[in-house]
Amino acid sequence: MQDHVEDNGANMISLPSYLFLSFIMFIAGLVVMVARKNIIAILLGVELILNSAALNFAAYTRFINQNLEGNIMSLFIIVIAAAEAAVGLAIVIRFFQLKESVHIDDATQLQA
Amino acid sequence: MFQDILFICSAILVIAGTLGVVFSKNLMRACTLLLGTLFGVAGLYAVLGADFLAASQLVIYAGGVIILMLFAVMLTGGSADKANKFGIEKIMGMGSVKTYVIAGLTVLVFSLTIMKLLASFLKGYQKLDELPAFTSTVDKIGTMLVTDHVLAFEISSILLLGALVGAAVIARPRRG
Amino acid sequence: MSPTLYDYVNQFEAHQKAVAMLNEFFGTDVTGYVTFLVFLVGALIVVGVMATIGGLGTYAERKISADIQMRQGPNRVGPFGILQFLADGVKMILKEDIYPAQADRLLFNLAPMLAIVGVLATLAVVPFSSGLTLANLNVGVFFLVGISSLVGVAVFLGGYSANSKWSMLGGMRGASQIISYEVPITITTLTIVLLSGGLSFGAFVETQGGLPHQWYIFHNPFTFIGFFVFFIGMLAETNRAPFDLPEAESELVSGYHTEYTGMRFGLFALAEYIEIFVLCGVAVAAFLGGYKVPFDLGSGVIFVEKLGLPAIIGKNIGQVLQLGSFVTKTLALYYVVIWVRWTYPRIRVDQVMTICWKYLTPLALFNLVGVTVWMYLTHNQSIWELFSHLFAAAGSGGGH
Amino acid sequence: MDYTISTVAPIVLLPFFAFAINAFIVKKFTKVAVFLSCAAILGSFFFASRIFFDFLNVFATDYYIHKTFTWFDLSYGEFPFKLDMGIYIDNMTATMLFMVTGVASLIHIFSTYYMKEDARYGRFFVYVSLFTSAMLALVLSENLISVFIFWELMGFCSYSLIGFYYEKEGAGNASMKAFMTTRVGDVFFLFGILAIWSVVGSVSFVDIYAALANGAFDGQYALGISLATVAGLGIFMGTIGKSAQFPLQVWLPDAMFGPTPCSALIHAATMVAAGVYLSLRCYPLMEAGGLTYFIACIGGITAFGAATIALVQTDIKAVLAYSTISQLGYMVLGVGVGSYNAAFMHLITHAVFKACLFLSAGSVIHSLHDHHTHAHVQEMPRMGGLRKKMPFTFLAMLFCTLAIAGIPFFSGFVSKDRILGDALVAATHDAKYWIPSVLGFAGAFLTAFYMFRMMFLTFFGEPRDKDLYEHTHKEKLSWNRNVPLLILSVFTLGVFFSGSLTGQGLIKVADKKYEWFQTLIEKPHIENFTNRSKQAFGFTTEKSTETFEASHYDANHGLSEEEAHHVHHIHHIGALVSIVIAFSGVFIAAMMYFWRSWNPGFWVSTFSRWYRALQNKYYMDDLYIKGIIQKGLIPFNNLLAFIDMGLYDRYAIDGWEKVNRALFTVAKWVDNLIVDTAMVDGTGASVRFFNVILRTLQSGKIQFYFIMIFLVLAGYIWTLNI
Repeated sequence: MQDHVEDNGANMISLPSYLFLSFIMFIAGLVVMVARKNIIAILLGVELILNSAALNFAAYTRFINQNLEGNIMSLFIIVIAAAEAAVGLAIVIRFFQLKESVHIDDATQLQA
Repeated sequence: MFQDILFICSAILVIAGTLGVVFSKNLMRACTLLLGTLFGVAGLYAVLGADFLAASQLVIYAGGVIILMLFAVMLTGGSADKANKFGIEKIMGMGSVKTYVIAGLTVLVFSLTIMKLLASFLKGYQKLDELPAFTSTVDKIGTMLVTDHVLAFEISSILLLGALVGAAVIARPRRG
Repeated sequence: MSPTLYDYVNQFEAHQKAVAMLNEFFGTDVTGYVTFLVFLVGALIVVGVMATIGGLGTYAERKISADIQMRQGPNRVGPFGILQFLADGVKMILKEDIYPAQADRLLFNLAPMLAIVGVLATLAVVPFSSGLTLANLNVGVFFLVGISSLVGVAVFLGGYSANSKWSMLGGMRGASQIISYEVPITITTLTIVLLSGGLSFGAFVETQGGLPHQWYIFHNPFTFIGFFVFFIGMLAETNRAPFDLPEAESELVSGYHTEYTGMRFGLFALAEYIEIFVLCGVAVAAFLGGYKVPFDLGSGVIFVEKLGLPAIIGKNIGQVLQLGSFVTKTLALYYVVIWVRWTYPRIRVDQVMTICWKYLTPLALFNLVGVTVWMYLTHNQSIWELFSHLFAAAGSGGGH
Repeated sequence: MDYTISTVAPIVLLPFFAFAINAFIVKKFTKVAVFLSCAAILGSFFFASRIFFDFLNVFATDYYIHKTFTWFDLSYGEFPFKLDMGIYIDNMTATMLFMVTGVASLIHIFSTYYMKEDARYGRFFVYVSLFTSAMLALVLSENLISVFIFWELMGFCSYSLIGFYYEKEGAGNASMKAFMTTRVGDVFFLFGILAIWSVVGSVSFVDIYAALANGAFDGQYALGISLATVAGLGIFMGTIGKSAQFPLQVWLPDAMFGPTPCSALIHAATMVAAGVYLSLRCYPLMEAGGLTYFIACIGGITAFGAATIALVQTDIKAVLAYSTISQLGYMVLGVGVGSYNAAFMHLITHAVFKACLFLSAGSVIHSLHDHHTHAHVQEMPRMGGLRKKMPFTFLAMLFCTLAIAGIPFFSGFVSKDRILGDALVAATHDAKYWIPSVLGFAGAFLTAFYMFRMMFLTFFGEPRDKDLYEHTHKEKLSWNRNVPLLILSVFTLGVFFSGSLTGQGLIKVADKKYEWFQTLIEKPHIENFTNRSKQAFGFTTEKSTETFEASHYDANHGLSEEEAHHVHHIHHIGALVSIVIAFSGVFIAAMMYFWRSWNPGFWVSTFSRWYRALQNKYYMDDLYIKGIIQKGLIPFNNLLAFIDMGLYDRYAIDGWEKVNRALFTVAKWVDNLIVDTAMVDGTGASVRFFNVILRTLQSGKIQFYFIMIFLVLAGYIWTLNI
C-alpha cells in the first residue's frame, strides 16, 4: 500500500495465494449451497461464491495486467450481490409468510 | 512487512470465517462469521491496492447485506414447535450428515477439476512487491465508470432500482 | 500512497538522522519497524485520548444536564467532580460479569467488541490536524461510513444475543435506525465530495478556509441545509436524543444493552460517546472548516518568516493551532448534541422512520441536485465570491 | 411568405384535433367540445386568411406553392410505384381555403344558436369538425388520390349528418340514398384516376398538367376511346355524383333531412362545390378529352331542370335544395363553356349567399314552432307575413335572394352573368352551344321567379296559419344568430368580388386590386409545368426560388383587340338580357304572389300533367327505383343468387361432399389402425417410458439442480485443454 514498503520484501503475496483463498471461499460456498437446507444459509453460500469471484477479478487485474478493469468488474459483482441479497431475502420472507418455513425442500410449488 | 501482516490477518479471517459459515450449526453465528469473511476480503482488496473496492466492500456488505441477513434470520427464525423463543439454537435444516457427504463428493469432483485448470497458473508469477505500486484508484475508477463502463453503470443503477422496488413489493404483507 | 502520520514525522531531519543511526547500529534496514512504532505510538495516543474524551463525555453530559436542570451534578470526586468518570470506570471493571441464562455466549461477547472496534477504527481517518491524521485515506469518507456500520451490527447482535424482549426490540430499532439514517448522511456527504473533488478528509478540509465564509456550510444555500440534515442524521446514527429509541429507558428499560453488565456495558457506552465525537469531527471537517486556522496560521510559515523561529518549531506551533481549532469546533458541536438531548422530548418509532425517509432523504437528494446545479452554474464559487464579483462589477460600472 | 408545415398544417389539423378530442369528451363535456370545435375552425380561418392575403399580396396569376413528401415508395426496378402526399396552393386554393374556413366558422357560430336545444348538440360538432378538416385537406391536396380519400371522408360525414335525426322517418333512407348515389359517381372517379395513372404514372395535379403539356395523352387509346376522354369523363362523373348533376341529382333534396346548418355547410357551400372544384382542377384534362360540350349540356340541363322543379316546391328547404342544384348546374355550365374564372367565382359567391339563405331559412324554421305537434314548420303555405316578426332575417334573406336572382350590384349577378355571357360567346363560335346557353337563360328567369315566390310566400302577405303566427316570438337579436347572417349578407354585394359596383367595370372601387378575381383565377397554364420542380416539405425556411411579378388586370383577357371587342359586345348583350330576365321573373312572381293579380292555380290546372311531373321530380326517383333497381338490379341479383345457390352450392359443394365421404371411409381405416394404434399410442408409451427416467431429474429440489449444474460445469472444465 505504501511506496516505502517495497524494501521490506513482501515475499508471500502473489497470485497463487489469492487464488487459493478464493478457491477456499468458492468451495465453502459450494458446500453451503449443497449441504444446507435453510434458504438463508444457501444465500450465505451464494455470497461466498460471489465474493470469491470478485476477489479473483481484483487479484488477476493486479497481478497480470495492472489496470483497473478487474476492479470495476468486482465493483459490479458487489452491486449485483447486494441486489441479489435484497430480492432473495424478500422472497425468503414472503415464503416464510406463506409456508411458515424456510426449509428449501418446502419450496415445491411455483404458485402460492 | 505491513502488507504481509495485513495479508496474513485477512487470510486467517477469511479462512476462519469461511469454515465457520460452513460448519456452524447456528445461522446467526454463520452470518456473523460471514461478516468476518467479508472484512477479510476487504483487507485482501486493500493489500491489492484496491482501496475503493475495499471501502465499497465494507459499506455494502457490512452496512447493508449482513444486517439484512440478520434481520431475515430473525424474522424467519421462529418456528413454533422446532425452535426456542427466538430460534437461536434449533433453526431447522442446517444440514445433516447425509447432505454433507453429498456436498463433500461434489466438492471433491469440482476441486479436482479446478486444480487441473489452475495447475498451469500456479507457478511463475511475480510477487506483489515486484510490481509497480498502485497509486490512488478512486479517480481512475470514477473516470472509467462514467466513460468506458457507463452503460454497465447505468444498467446496474436500473438493476438496483428494480431490486429495491421488487424487494419491497415481494415482501410487503398482504391480506389473506 | 496516501499521506499518513508517518509522512509527517518523516519530514523532520531529526527523525531521518535517528533512523539512519538505527540502521547503522543494527546493521540492517529498520525503516519498517520504525514506521510500525510510529503508527503504534500515534494510534495509542489517539485511542487513549479519545477514550479519555469519551469518559469525559459522560461527565460533561451529567454536568451540562445538571446545569440545564439547575442542579449541581457530580461534584465529589476531584475538583468539580471531574474525576467522576474514573470512579465510574473502576466501578464497572470491578462489577460482576453476568451472562443471561439462554444467551448466545459468543455473540454476546462479540457485540460490545464489535461496537468499540468499529468506532475506534474510524479514528484512523479523523483529521485532527494536517499532521496528526493517522491515515489520510483516499477513500476516507467511504471507509468511515463502511466501518462505522459495524456499530449497527453490534447493536443488533447485542440486542439479539441477550435473548430478552427489551434487548431484542432495542436491537431491532437500533439496527433499522442506523441503516436508514446512513442514507441521508451519505448523500449529504456526497455534496461535500462534489464540492471538494475528493473522497478524503484532507481534500475536504484543504478546500475550505479558516474563516467562516470559507466554510462549506456557508458555501451555498444547499450546503447550509445539508449541514442540518447531516446533524440530524448524526443524532440518529449515534442513538442520541431525540432519536434514542433503541435505549429508551422509559419503554425498553435500557434497550439493547439491558442485559449487559460491567465493562461490557462500559464498552457500549464508551463506543457511543466516542462515536459522537467522531461524527461531530466529521461534521466539522466537512462543513465547518475542519482544522483550518484563520489567516493561514496553521501552516506555521508566518511564525518562521515574521518571528524568525526555526522551521520545525514554526510548523509544530501551526499543528497545535490546527489541533486546537479542530477540537474547539468539535467540542462546541458536542455541546450542542448534549444540549439537544436535554431539550427535546423523544419521538415515536414511526416518526423516526418518517423523518428519515419522507423528509431527510428527499431533502438530501434535493441538496445533491442543488449543489450539482450550483456548481455547474457558478463554476464552483461560493455565494460570497459571487457577491464579491457582483460588487466588483457594480463598482466598475456594470458588466462582467 | 415561406410555407412550412407549421403554417399550412394547422388549417387541416386544428379541426381534426378538435374532432379527435371531441369524439371522446363530447358526452360528458358538451360545452367544452363545442367550444373546442369553434375555436379550432376559427384558428383554421386565421391560418387560411394568412395564406389568402399573402397570395393577394403577391397578386400573380401563376404563383403557386407545391410541396410534397413521399407517402410510400414500392418501386421495383423499372416499375415505378411511388405515391407522394403534399400540398398544392395556388390562387384558387387560397381563395377556396378562405371561403371554406370563413363560411364554416360562421356556420359553426350559427350552430351554437341553432342546435342549442338539440339532444345531440355536441355530436353535431364532432361530425362538422371532421367534415371541415376533410374539406380543407381536399382543397389543399396536391394529387387525386388524396383528393379521393378526403372526398370519401366527406361523403361519410355527409352520410352521418343527413341521418343525424335518425328517429325521423326517412332520414336513414335519405342518408343511405345520398351515400349510394354518390358512390356511383365515385366508382367512375376511381376509374378516371386509374386511367390517369396508367398514362402519367402519377396522380399529382402538376404531373398531370406536365403530361398534358408534353402530350403524354396523345395517341393513348383504350377500346378506341382516347384515354384523356376516359379519364376526364371518369373525373367528371365524380363531379356529377358529388355536385348533384343531372342523372345523379336525386340525393340532394333528400339530404335536407339533416340539420339546417349542416345543409348550409355541406349541401350548399362546400361539399357539393368540391365536385365543381375538382372539375376546375382537372379542366385541362377535360379540354384535352373533348368533353366541354358534354359538360356544358349537363350543366345546362341541370340548371334548367332543377329550376323547374323548384317552381312547385312548398317546403322552404326543398326550394333551396333545388336552387342549389340549379346553381351548381350553372357552375358546371361555366366549366363547359370555358368560363373558368366565372365558374369559380360563382362557386364562391354561391357558397356565400346560399349559406346565408340556408341559415336564414333555418332561422325561420327554428322560430316557427308548432305547439301541437312539437315540430318545427318548414312548409311555406303555413307561413306568410313573417317580415314583421323577424325583420332582420327578412333583410338577410332579401339580400341573398337578390343575389341569387341575378339583380345588379349583387354577387350573383356578377358571376352568373359572366357565365351566361361566356355561354353566348361560345354559342356564337359554335352553334351547338346554343342549347346549353338558352337553357341557362331560361333557368335564370325561373330562378328569379321561384326565389321571389319563396320570399313572398314566406315574408309577405297575410299570415296563413294564424295560430302558428301568434305563437311565433318577435325576433330577438342574438349575436350567434345574427352576426353570421349579417356578415354573410354583406358579402352578397358584388363589389367584393369584382372590384366594381356592377361587375362590368362601370364604377371602379378598388383601383389597385381591381378585378382581383378575374386577374388571379385563370386556367392552369400547363406549359408552365413542363419543367416543374418539387419543393421538399418540412421545416424549410428557405424562400420560394421562383419570383413572381404582380399581374395586372387585362381587360382583353389576352385576346386581340378585335376579338376582345366582339366578346365585350356579346357580354354586354348577355348582361342586358339577364337583367331583363331577372326583373321579369321578379315581376311575374310579384304579380302572382304579392299583388295576387294572376292566379297561379290557373297555370297549375292548365298544365296539370306538367305540374304532376314537376311534383314528382320528373319521375326520376321512380325511374331509378322501379326501373333500374327493380327491373335491372334485382333480377340480376336473383340471377347471381341462383348461380350461387342453385348451381354452385348444389353441384359443386354437395358433390364434393359425396366424394369426401367416400374418401373418409378409407381414411378411417388407415387412421384407426396405423395412426391411432401404432403411432399415437406408441408415442404415449414411449413418453411414459422416458418420463420414468427423466422424472427423477426434475425433482423440484433445488439443491439437486445445484449439484447438476456444478457437475456439468466441472465436466466442461475438464474437457478444456489448457
